[in-house]
Amino acid sequence: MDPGEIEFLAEKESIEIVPNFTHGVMHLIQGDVGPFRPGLPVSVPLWLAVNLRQRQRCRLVRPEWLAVDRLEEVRDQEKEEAFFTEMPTSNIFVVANLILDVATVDIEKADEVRTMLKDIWDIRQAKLRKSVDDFIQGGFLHSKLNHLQLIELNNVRPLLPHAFDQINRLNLATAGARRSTQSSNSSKSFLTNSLSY
Amino acid sequence: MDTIDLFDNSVNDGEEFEEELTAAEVLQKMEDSWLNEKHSPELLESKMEIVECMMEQVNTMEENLSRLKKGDMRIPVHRMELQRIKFMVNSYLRLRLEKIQSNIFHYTKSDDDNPSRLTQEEADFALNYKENLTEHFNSLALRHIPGVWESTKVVPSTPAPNLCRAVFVSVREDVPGVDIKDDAGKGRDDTIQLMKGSQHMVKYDAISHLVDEGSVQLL
Amino acid sequence: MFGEKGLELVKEAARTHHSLIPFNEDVVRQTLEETRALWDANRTEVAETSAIGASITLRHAAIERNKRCLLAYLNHRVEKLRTMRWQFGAVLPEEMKMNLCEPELEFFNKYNKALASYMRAVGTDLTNDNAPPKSLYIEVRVKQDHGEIETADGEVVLLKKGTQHHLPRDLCEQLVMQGVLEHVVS
Amino acid sequence: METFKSSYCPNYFSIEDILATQERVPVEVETDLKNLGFLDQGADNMDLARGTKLELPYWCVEGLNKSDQSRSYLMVDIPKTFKEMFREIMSADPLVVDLHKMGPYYYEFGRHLIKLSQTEGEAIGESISRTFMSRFREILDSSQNSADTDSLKVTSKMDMLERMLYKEGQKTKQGMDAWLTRKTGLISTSAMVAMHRKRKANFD
Repeated sequence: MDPGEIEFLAEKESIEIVPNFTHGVMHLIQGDVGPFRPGLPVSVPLWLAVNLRQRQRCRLVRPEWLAVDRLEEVRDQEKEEAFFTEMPTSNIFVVANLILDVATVDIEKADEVRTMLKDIWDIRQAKLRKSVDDFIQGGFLHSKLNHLQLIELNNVRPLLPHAFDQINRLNLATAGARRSTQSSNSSKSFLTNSLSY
Repeated sequence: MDTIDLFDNSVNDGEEFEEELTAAEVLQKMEDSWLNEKHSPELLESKMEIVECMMEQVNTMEENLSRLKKGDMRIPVHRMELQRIKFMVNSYLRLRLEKIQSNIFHYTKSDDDNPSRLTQEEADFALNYKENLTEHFNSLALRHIPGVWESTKVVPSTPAPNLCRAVFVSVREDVPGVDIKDDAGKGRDDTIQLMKGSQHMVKYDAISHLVDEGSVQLL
Repeated sequence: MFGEKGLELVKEAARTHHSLIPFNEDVVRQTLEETRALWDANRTEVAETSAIGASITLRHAAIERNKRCLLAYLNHRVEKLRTMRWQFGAVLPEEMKMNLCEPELEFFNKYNKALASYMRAVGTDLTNDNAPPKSLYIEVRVKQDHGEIETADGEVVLLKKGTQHHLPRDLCEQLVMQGVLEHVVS
Repeated sequence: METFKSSYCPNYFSIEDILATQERVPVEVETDLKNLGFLDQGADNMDLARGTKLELPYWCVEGLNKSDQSRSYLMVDIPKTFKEMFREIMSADPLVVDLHKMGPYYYEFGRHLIKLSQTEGEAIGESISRTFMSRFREILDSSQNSADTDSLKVTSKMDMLERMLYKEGQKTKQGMDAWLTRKTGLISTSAMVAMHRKRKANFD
């Protein structure tokens, strides 16, 4: 999957904005948004928020989780736990990346927030690499991926599933050899009937 | 201009659905179908009724937009949403065509056990494509050498979806006791519990029956 | 050793990823000739000995091998032709056409038609909307003269090499993919 | 078109599989073979005498072998790179082995050999999958860490399958980099078009 497509999926999530214009309810296919009154926060899909922000029609309200102290907690917990912890929101990295791109000034201590997110990302990527490797070495048939986010999964795709498929194919061939050793006089396919000249 | 009437988007024509769905719900179904089709190795049941419903919505909205005055703030907003939907619909249809073309001999063989998942339009296209390809093979190679070539009899076989492929799934509804068979005979057979909200990597054939009924979503 | 000409075709296919080099008529013909010779030899030997020995079996394997190599080569090029339809559009540049043999051109045209009638039947142009939209308008630089285009609002824009424009994304997407325009970050 | 790519799985049209089945297998002729003297390129005989040792492409061996169960024309030996001695080297130090030199279709050729050798098939299978598993981490890491320009050097010791995975990893990384540097929405020239233009430019 292309990261652009993951961003596309994340963009339909809601975020609060404070518009600087007046407009009635808009009937989007995705659902109604508005009404818009200057200074009054209203919830809209992220793609719309980004679009309005780029046109200077609103400012974004910082999501509760996009703050240094909150992310610090998240980071510390991620460090402590052996498994992946649940992030405060789905698509946290993708949403944050979008917001910080178009609305840095709307976010307090944006630089620190960025660093903190990068730290969390790195800790989780290290875990992910290790568990991917453990999974492959262990020759398992199933793996739990709880609390991993789409963009993180994507970072090991298609490599992880592809490697799994190749090992699977080698194993199947080996199993075939084992079976034919066990039942040595297995019948082989005859080509004779297709040899008609 | 009365905006409420103009942009009322409840789905009136809900005959295909058991219950009436709002446009937003259909859109969500479109997204699920798109992702499933994107990550499934095989062609899934066609969701043309969702696609058609979505395209109808797009067309109606485009008509409505053309009636708005230039500079109306709603125009760029709605256009943006329409482009998002068109991307998803087109991508979904492209994915299916790509699967059909890449596995053309597989999807055009008649198989009583496995009814075709091709829509009528896809079936027409597939037949046309297969004839074109076969004629191409004939004119440049097969016609000039004796013997027959049958796509169903060659070894190794012509391309077909690989159902043992590993996929990522997110569980939407609890499914207790999904059997994972170890085809390699290494005794790794297992039964796993798919609990709502959990995510897994597993061979597609172990969960393929759960995709269409919606208890798991491919990621 | 037989099977070598067919292998040459396959090796050629393995070397070409994002381009389509001229159809190798010579080697295709040689592979076909070899296959026919193998077939004739087998028929003669079957008539003489009325038994299937090692030489017949081996020739049979070589016939099948040659067929596989030929078809794999053709199929590899067919996949390229398909890709070209999506990347260049319905009309191929002349220099590209020169690399195709007559049946390949025919395949391309039929593919074109089949695709067009599928798209008509479902009512959407699948060669559009290839990536998720990020904005309605994009900034583009013209890489080669393309004449005039008209926007949905009726505005006419002259696409002259080297000029830069702010245009609706859905109008430019294909021209960018076809290399006429370059999407620049504004 | 959509980037719908499934994992590598050989089929009738696979260029890779045809090349993998072209690799040579050592055999000993078990019975005099009439008119097949040409297979032994060193000698000049009409027939191929019993006891002759030679190497044939895998597809030939498979073709001759599966014809008839009651007659066996060839006794199949294992190429030395899959023999026990090499399997030991492989399990001792899988990371340093130059699989490209030993391959370049090391795993796929190996997988075919599994079917051919009654006695050693299973051992070969165990060995190559273990090798693949041990080398995976390296592919994962290098594909995400090295710059494009290093590709040739990094992949020099990889076999075809590993290179395939490496390339996929690199593509993933490029996509992730584009996302991080906010280039996700950038439309680019199609690959074949770009190549065509490049050639044209060079030509002009």
